[in-house]
Amino acid sequence: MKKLINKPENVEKEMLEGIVKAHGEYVKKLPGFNVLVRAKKKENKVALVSGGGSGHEPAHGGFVGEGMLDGAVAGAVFTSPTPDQVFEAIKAVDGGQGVLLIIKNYTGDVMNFEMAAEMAEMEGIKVEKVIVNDDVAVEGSLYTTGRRGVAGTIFVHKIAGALAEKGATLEEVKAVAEKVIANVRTMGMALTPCTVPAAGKPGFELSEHEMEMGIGIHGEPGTHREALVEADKIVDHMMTKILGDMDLKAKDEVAVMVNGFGGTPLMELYIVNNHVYDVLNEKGIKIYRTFVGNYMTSIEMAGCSVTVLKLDEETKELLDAKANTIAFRV
Amino acid sequence: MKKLINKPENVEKEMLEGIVKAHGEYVKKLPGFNVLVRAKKKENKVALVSGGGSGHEPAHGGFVGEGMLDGAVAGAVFTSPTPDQVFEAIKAVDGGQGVLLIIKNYTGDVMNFEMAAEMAEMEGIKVEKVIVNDDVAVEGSLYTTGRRGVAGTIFVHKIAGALAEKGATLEEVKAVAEKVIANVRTMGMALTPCTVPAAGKPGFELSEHEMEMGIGIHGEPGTHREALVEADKIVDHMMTKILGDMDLKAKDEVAVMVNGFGGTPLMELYIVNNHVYDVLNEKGIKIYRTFVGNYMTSIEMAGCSVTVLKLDEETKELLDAKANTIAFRV
Amino acid sequence: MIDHKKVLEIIEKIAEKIHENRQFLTDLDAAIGDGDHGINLDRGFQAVVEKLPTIKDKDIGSILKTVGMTLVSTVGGASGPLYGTAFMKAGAVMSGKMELNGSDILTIFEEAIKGIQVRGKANRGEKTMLDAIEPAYEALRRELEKGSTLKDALSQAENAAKEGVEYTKTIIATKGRASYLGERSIGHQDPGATSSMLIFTVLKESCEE
Amino acid sequence: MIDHKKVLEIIEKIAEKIHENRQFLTDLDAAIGDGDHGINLDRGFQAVVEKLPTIKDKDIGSILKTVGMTLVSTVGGASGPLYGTAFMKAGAVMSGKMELNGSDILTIFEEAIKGIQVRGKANRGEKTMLDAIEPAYEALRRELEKGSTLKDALSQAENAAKEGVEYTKTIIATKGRASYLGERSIGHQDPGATSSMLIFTVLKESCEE
Ligand SMILES: Nc1ncnc2c1ncn2[C@@H]1O[C@H](COP(=O)(O)OP(=O)(O)O)[C@@H](O)[C@H]1O
Ligand SMILES: Nc1ncnc2c1ncn2[C@@H]1O[C@H](COP(=O)(O)OP(=O)(O)O)[C@@H](O)[C@H]1O
Ligand SMILES: [Mg+2]
Ligand SMILES: [Mg+2]
Ligand SMILES: [Mg+2]
Ligand SMILES: [Mg+2]
Repeated sequence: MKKLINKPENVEKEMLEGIVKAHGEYVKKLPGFNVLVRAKKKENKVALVSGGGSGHEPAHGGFVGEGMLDGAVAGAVFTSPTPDQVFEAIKAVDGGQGVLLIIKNYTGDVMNFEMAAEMAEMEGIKVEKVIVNDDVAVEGSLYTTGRRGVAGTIFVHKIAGALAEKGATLEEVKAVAEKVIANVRTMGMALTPCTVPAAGKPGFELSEHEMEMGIGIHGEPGTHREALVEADKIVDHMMTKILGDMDLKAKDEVAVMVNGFGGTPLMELYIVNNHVYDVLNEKGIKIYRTFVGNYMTSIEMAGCSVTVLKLDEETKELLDAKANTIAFRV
Repeated sequence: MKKLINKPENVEKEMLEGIVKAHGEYVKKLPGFNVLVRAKKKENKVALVSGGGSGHEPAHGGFVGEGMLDGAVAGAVFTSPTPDQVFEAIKAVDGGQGVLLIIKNYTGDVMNFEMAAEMAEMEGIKVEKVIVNDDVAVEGSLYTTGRRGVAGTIFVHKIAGALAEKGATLEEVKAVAEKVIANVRTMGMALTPCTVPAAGKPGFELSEHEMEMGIGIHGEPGTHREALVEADKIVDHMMTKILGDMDLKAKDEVAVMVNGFGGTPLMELYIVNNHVYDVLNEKGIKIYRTFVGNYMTSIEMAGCSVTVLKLDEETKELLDAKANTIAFRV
Repeated sequence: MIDHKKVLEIIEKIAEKIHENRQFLTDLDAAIGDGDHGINLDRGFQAVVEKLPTIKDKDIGSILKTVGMTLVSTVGGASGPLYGTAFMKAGAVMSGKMELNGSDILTIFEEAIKGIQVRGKANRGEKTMLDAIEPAYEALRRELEKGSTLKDALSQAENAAKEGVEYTKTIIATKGRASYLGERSIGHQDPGATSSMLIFTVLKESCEE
Repeated sequence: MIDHKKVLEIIEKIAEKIHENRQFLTDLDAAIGDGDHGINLDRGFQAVVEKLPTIKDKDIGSILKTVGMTLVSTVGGASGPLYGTAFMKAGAVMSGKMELNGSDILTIFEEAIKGIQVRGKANRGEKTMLDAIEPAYEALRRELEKGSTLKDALSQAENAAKEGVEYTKTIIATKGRASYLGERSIGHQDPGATSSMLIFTVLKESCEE
């Protein structure tokens, strides 16, 4: 394990402090908790809380700020935060209009956030939750846990965050978040594994000529392993999976996110985007906005995901609304 | 070599096209040249051109836009662009007020940009140049090539770009660029090498327990190799080198950039920043602004550099001025 | 008979056992999950051990509740709320007790299992900790009803837990993180079932002495 | 006597030689530079080869200038402007010539060296291409002045270039990218000196036939 860290058990704390020391104008840390909230609390609006394990930076602290989240909870690396941490975040950000929890669909995240919601409700705070499950690699089914929540979550933060900022009610904000969830799909792949600091070794091993398809964002193995092929073929495969699960026609408008997992350089992400654009363009689908970068990472994993969000007039306007956070600005 | 690419000889072209397809509202490509210029040319201001080899993304195309560069020239990976490419950029961006070339101090960059300047002058375009040499790892001397230009270059783009945007003259813009160059220092280190696509194998090898100190941004070996130690000790070493070459006293104000080389996750960069802050804080030096992220990369190299820029009232104001580019927004 | 001192001792031994198996559980989780189960549980049980001195004179219900709350607030992930809820629910029905008989032990496991099911919405056969805990509980009840000694009953329970762990190798995960692997999860034993089995091993060992 | 057809042939052979040594030059550059020297020069000389048909009937001055301009606009890096300038300067003084005698060849190298020095501001002993080119030129002049055949003179020039390359192993780089390595550059031969040496090898081989 080669990392720029001190003790593995301190990475979360030192990282959060490093964020606050760099961006004190955006976020502050709740003393004693691994929770980042806006530097200046905005009262009288629906508050948004998201989070999950650490290791996904800039998610989720990087999305706290005007037009996006009000609070982000950071668990240990790849481990859902505990209910008391989430509860603390809820209490800190509630501005009297209720709190929306944006949860990625993992058993741990769902259970911990739900327990926190129960605690908050006992204190009289209005809490709603949405569960993001955009990962088309995993076949959803009534009998399983269902799909994972991955990079599409950021579009939920952005769009629900924009509506909340405008003063909408908790029900309205939840409804638009659900709309985004219904219309967003993601597929990911990895060239290398990643190493959880406390574990000290990679989560899986890949030979020089293999890639892992259908990967999530926790360094876990994907749905299957394939021979590494050229970028355009990989994109074709991912787009087939994504579009096969969406109902898109010519002239429909979409937002695209080409998301790096942390170890893949922008050079490669743009090469991926070059072909993502062509695939959509050839089908007559209109790309309204594109985001390329490291948004929802798996520590230093090399690889990427592609997210497509089908837009309508409402979500277009909310996507364009001002967002001013550490890692996402529109 | 595990990369998300198609043919190695096409990476530069496909990448630039991928950038334009993602961010057409910011940049366009000059047809037939690997040059990105602002989507909307701003006339009647001093124009700024920078560039270098590819592989440093988001540098330099990511810094083209309001308040920063007017054009960025992209050579082959880690290879200075040729004079004709630079010349084309100069012609495209010149708005009648002259063009400032911001060159990183490498023999190749200096020679190619100089030849382009000669070509431009023959066409009657006013051209000035500044050479950035912020890398304290290399001892400067009259008898050698001198120090390299590395991540500090971005502060030159930002501050000179802000002044140019305000309508200053070529001489004034050059003067403030020189002021930044005189006051900025950087030191870098690497945990892993990187692989130039056309070469197909890493530039050097490092064992699991070694790091390369005094690294540049072209995958070349650094000044020396050391046993890997914890992040705080590495930061101590880098800050000693940087501050040893600057004349900083308590109450002085600085800007800080913790720059990732492409393969290092934000988690680690923030852990680095956590200690950079403490080192400066302990000396009573005031941190005016901090930037943490991948700004001047070496493809997928793991490692980072720390840059410190001493500020005065003028440079503070220009650092705060609006910049709206793909990869740098203030 | 198990008194509250013994309960404290057992909890300490569980913490030790988890600590010893930290890497093993983590490796199992790396194969079909995200490689943190041992790390998570170890962090939690170490926190529990630190809390023990503050509750050493308390009743067993309070002890179990404190263990549960500590796990909930330190483990995280899927196993934190599940093990935490299990201990908390068990604690709720043992309120005031300073010692446990066989029937108390059965009640404890009934409540724990119910808690896990309500929180995690899984059933036996989905490749989770329930595939070790439920058969172990059934063996325990069967043996105690037959009149076996607690020692023998716990030994049978441990065996059943071990068989449950073996069984998890043969099935596809449909709950938890391993479910994303589909077919690929076959052939691997479930880390949570394994940690549950280890708890039964500690119970057996503690009653042998 | 070398006519313009021979010049074209030599240029083609240089391109071949560089192509064959692409990896070797790149590896040398990886050790003390950024690992692209072979890639850069190969890209440039392949572009030159593509241009050759368009200038096959031109005078030697035009041929050399075209080679130089093509190198400048395709190689990049440090070696592009340097080799490019060298060919362009040489072309400038051979304008109109359809064949070269010994003294022309000396003039070519004098101009080339001057061009490299003005552009790169380096002197002999700084671990650059000049450490191969200058001694090779001096050997060539010495031999031609002595009355040796062109063939023998080029053979001596190649030897001197080889010695120059060996010499670069013993010194610290103070120009170019290798200068950043300081002491660490000792023990490695300079890639640019090596590519220059290869050009002299081609010259020698072409005049042997
Ligand atoms: N819904 C569920 N019900 C019961 N047990 C579950 C459920 N989901 C997961 N588990 C158990 O949790 C274990 C994983 O725990 P852990 O690795 O700590 O959490 P995470 O999956 O969040 O990383 C699995 O091996 C499984 O036994
Ligand atoms: N100032 C200079 N004068 C002469 N030759 C130089 C100078 N700087 C560099 N070189 C030569 O250029 C070679 C490196 O070329 P190349 O690798 O193509 O360029 P870069 O260093 O830009 O990657 C060096 O080995 C050296 O011989
Ligand atoms: Mg986990
Ligand atoms: Mg180069
Ligand atoms: Mg796990
Ligand atoms: Mg080179």
